Amino acid sequence: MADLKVKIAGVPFENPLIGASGTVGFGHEYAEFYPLSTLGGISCKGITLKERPGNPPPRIAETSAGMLNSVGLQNPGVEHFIREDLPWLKQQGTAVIANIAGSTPEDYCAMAERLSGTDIDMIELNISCPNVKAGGAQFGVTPQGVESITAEVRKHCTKPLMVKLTPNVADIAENAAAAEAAGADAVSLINTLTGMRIDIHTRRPVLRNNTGGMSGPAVFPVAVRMVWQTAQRVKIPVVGLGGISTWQDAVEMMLAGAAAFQVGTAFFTDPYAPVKILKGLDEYLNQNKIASVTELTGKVKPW
Amino acid sequence: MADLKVKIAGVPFENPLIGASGTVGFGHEYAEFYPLSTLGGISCKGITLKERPGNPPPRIAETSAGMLNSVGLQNPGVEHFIREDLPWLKQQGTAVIANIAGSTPEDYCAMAERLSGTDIDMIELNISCPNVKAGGAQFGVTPQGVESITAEVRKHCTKPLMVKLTPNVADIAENAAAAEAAGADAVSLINTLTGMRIDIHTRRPVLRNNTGGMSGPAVFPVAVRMVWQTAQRVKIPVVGLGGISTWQDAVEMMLAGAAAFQVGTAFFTDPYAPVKILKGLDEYLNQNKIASVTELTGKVKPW
Amino acid sequence: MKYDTELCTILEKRQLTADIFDMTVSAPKLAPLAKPGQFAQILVPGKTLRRPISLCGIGKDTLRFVFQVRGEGTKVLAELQAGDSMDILAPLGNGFPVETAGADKHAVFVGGGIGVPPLLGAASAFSGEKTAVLGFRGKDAVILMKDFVHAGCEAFLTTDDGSFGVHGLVTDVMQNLTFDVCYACGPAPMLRAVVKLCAERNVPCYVSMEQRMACGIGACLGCAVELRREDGSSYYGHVCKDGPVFSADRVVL
Amino acid sequence: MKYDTELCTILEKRQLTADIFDMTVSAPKLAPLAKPGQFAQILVPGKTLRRPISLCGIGKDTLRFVFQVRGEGTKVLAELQAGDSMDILAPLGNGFPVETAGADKHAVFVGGGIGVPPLLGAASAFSGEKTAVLGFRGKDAVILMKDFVHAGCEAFLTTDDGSFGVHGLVTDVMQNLTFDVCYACGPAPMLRAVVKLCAERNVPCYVSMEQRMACGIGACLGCAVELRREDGSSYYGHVCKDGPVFSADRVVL
Ligand SMILES: Cc1cc2nc3c(=O)[nH]c(=O)nc-3n(C[C@H](O)[C@H](O)[C@H](O)COP(=O)(O)OP(=O)(O)OC[C@H]3O[C@@H](n4cnc5c(N)ncnc54)[C@H](O)[C@@H]3O)c2cc1C
Ligand SMILES: Cc1cc2nc3c(=O)[nH]c(=O)nc-3n(C[C@H](O)[C@H](O)[C@H](O)COP(=O)(O)OP(=O)(O)OC[C@H]3O[C@@H](n4cnc5c(N)ncnc54)[C@H](O)[C@@H]3O)c2cc1C
Ligand SMILES: Cc1cc2nc3c(=O)[nH]c(=O)nc-3n(C[C@H](O)[C@H](O)[C@H](O)COP(=O)(O)O)c2cc1C
Ligand SMILES: Cc1cc2nc3c(=O)[nH]c(=O)nc-3n(C[C@H](O)[C@H](O)[C@H](O)COP(=O)(O)O)c2cc1C
Ligand code: FES
Ligand code: FES
Repeated sequence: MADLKVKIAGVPFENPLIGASGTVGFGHEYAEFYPLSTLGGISCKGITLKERPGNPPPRIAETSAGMLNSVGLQNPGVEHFIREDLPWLKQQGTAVIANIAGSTPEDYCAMAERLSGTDIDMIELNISCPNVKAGGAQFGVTPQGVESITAEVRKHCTKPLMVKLTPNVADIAENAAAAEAAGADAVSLINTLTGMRIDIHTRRPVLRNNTGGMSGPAVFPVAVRMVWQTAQRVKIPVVGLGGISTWQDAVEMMLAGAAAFQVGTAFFTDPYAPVKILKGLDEYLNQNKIASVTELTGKVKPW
Repeated sequence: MADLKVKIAGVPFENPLIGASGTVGFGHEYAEFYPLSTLGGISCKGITLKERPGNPPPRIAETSAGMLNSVGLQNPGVEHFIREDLPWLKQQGTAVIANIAGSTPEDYCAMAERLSGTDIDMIELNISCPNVKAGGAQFGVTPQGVESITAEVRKHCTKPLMVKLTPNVADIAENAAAAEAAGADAVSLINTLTGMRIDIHTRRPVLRNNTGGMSGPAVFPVAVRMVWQTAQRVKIPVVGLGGISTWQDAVEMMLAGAAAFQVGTAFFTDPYAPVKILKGLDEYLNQNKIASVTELTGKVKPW
Repeated sequence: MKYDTELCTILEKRQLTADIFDMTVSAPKLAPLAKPGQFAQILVPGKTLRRPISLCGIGKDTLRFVFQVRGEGTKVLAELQAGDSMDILAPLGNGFPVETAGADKHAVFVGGGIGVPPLLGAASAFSGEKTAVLGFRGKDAVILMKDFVHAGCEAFLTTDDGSFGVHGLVTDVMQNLTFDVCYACGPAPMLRAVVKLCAERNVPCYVSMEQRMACGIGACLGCAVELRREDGSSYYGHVCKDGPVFSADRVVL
Repeated sequence: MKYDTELCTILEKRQLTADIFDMTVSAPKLAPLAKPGQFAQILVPGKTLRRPISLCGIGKDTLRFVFQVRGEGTKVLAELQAGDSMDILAPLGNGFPVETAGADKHAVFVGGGIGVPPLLGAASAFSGEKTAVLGFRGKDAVILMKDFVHAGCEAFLTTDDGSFGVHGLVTDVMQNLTFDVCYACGPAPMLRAVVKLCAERNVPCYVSMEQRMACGIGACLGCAVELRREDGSSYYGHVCKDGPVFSADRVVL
């Protein structure tokens, strides 16, 4: 057995696999399959200050080797989360990350402050949600935007702070550097690539929101590239995600520079994907006589 | 038989299917399968002022529902093209588009001027090639960059001018608007999304160039979204491409706002893909009693 | 465990119409957990998203699915043969509350087209008097009629074009029936008409809904459906977890 | 027409080693166009890129492929059975110039591992005296030896571990042979050693190269290979169009 433990921004994870925000809810549903302690961590569904109804359906569309979603941050609000979900989650033996989203900097700050008073392990600043009109990705596109929101939230946040970045930009590494400069403890990338599908019979966009966020294996090469560019640019840990569905993908992502990785869409295709990924990762490490998974991070040898 | 003819920037195309630059060379190889007049047009491999050797191999990698390439504009130079390829191409009964790339604005202008003196039908300004160090996408990232190179080239170009845009930006519609303002007659999008793959055994990037351009079905939803956004923003025709591999994809792309479309990677999967796409498109139009393919353009009904 | 995945061997495959297939799979792990009206998420090789298909029949250690080829995914599933296996996530959602209406009651099962299969399991499980009203496009689209008779139902059939059974809509038949509870599944216009008829008579009605899904278990919030609270305000519930069967007075059709 | 696509039915499938498969397909349209040393681009269902596989044998209306499972694509191909069909683009590239060396000449065919199959067609077509030197990892990896004998070759076998034939490298055997021309295919280190030996003897040598491909016909410029001009300068040619067989003095190994 290789050592799968990693530490991100001071937070210990039993293994580098984290359930990606929005794909594993608050953990209850996947706990039917295996103990949540199977996962190194879980990033909860994006929460907002107040309850949000989300976007009208349809919210899901399939694409070649991927999917689109336009859930639009449906969630019961931060207080409900702290009251109803967090206590249970904290007993599951997995690191718990709160993914927070807001329409204004004040929202973000209020949530960060409120969550700093709980026993949450980490806060993931979601400034990259493409499915909401106000806020969301608007803070995450320019380095200035990333820097200012991160700096604001940092003042109110005593928990380790990870900033989640959008891939719908020209230079994601620059945005990561801006987050780092403003005090982020880690960055996670990528959120979804904005996409669209149209029903050729009704001539309507398949999603009621017209566009949605693309995830799944299709986006994996883009995510690897962005993680590679970002890991060369910043000193804080990079958590890599986007399209990971096999253990080989996980190894590739870590070699590109990820200190840990998140798995999202793969849960839908196969709820046991995380178990298979961790098993494959462990075997790979053993076969290659690598004692600790941390030795993979950034070990790609570019030409 | 529905009417498949389209006109882009005054240039008549027998049908809206154009072979995408870099995927059909200068037409010779695919002319073995069917007459090139099967295609509405052909966008030739990107040419530069002087011969270019291209990047070292490997230049190709597979991805889920897509591929990466890092060919790096290997080509024999504009004079060779005009002497050896253009005369033959012009006899094939298809519209011929020269895709030009340069390291400096002067290169672009010199080529535009030189080609304006030939019987080429259209010039496609490639300011979006991700696989070359100098030039290429550097001109195509910011609206200012797009506007200034387009305006420069416009002065030297008496042929219809189409500007090909990169998707590796935050707002492609803004770049399209910049091209329009600077005098472009049309825009084509998308070029490839930058991606990366790593061999987990050698720990080397699969491509010798480390990163490459992603194309194929995986990128289709991103292309549809960008074409939709762009078509709402500009008045000049939008030529849509990126991942089209079936007639349904072609219809979807046109509904999103494309006046014509290009097919690239699909040639590799199936050299007869263009024939099948045109047949399906024709049948769809007949079944829906649509007299002309031009009636599809932009007919999506957003929610 | 409420649900799980299982690699299920196809025991029997039959083709019912030009585009509807009937498959029974071995599911010793999942079948004992299942109730009528629940559904499965079936993995299609090469596809990112599983396909939701209702449980049409539940055996001791088998599950039965009846599905129509509607797109790429169901096309691939239809090509599978007896002996092949399918990766199935089941049972999901809440079934028809056939136990709440007692054996002294008369239930009507109203299905339209490919909405018919999920009702069969419910009809089989119901212990009171039962009538089935099944509507189809035409003669060639008729499925499962004998199965409903076999399940103890008096069965009425309607077709849009009159090529078989009653020429007309399911509600034309329902007009002439008396019943205490209604279970319905089918296209939205049919459901709306059925719900209206039941509301007029003040008879409880349960409908099974469809929505595009990702997880199928309530984690992704993808399969939103507009639900009504008692106070008349509405919110987005989820077909996979809160449904697929809803009390008609709670769902916005 | 130089090449085309054809939907080819698999006539025969055999497994040669743990991971090497031997398939003969019906190809009435493509086989008549084919020459030894050329290759095919085989469509793998669900994959964007076709897989390049050499023509190992060319019949009147059949083609034979011998391939190793190396990744996802070849794994899918290996699962196909006799009766299934494959979409094949062929014949591609230039073959071994076996006709240029006349019937009075002695040719040696040197193959390593999965580099052996393309040489078989060339050996069969060569009309002069012929010797095959085939190198493998070990006994369990040996393939096609009888086929080379059947093609009229004197056949020598080497294994890296000595478990079969000569313990050593193909060049150990070549040392003791005299020949007028050499055709080689195999891993880069083997090719380099073979080319060096031939160069020392001033014997013409032809090698078959591999590179990742997209189009397979010379359109995409993906399969670059560094080639040497007469003046010693180098440039990128393309394996699919200029090769896969190159004169050893022209290719940078
Ligand atoms: C709870 C539930 C039970 C169902 N039971 C049955 C059944 O017993 N028999 C049957 O024939 N059909 C049933 N359906 C409909 C069935 O899921 C779709 O016909 C099927 O998903 C279409 O997949 P496709 O790949 O053929 O179509 P595509 O159009 O290629 O699918 C693209 C995407 O859209 C989704 N999708 C398309 N149509 C529907 C739809 N109507 N509902 C939900 N998702 C859809 C697909 O799942 C996939 O993710 C049920 C749907 C739900 C939600
Ligand atoms: C001209 C030519 C002839 C060949 N003849 C044979 C043969 O007769 N028998 C045989 O077993 N193999 C042959 N190969 C090698 C064969 O093409 C690869 O083993 C195969 O493509 C691997 O595909 P995969 O899906 O299993 O591997 P993956 O690693 O999953 O493939 C990923 C991508 O890389 C490409 N790739 C991987 N390895 C190679 C390689 N060595 N050469 C070219 N592309 C590669 C694949 O085609 C695919 O595009 C030949 C290669 C070439 C270029
Ligand atoms: C249905 C769905 C809902 C999502 N919701 C959120 C969210 O609330 N917050 C967030 O930061 N990311 C959200 N994401 C993005 C994922 O966390 C992840 O960044 C993305 O899906 C790429 O990873 P994957 O390809 O492994 O799914 C969501 C993704 C999906 C598919
Ligand atoms: C091998 C290859 C070479 C390419 N070379 C060029 C090029 O020279 N000039 C250019 O503008 N685009 C080039 N492209 C991009 C394509 O023209 C097209 O924009 C992209 O592949 C997306 O379309 P597709 O998914 O249909 O292939 C190339 C693409 C590929 C795959
Ligand atoms: S499909 Fe995920 S919540 Fe219903
Ligand atoms: S594979 Fe396209 S040029 Fe060789």
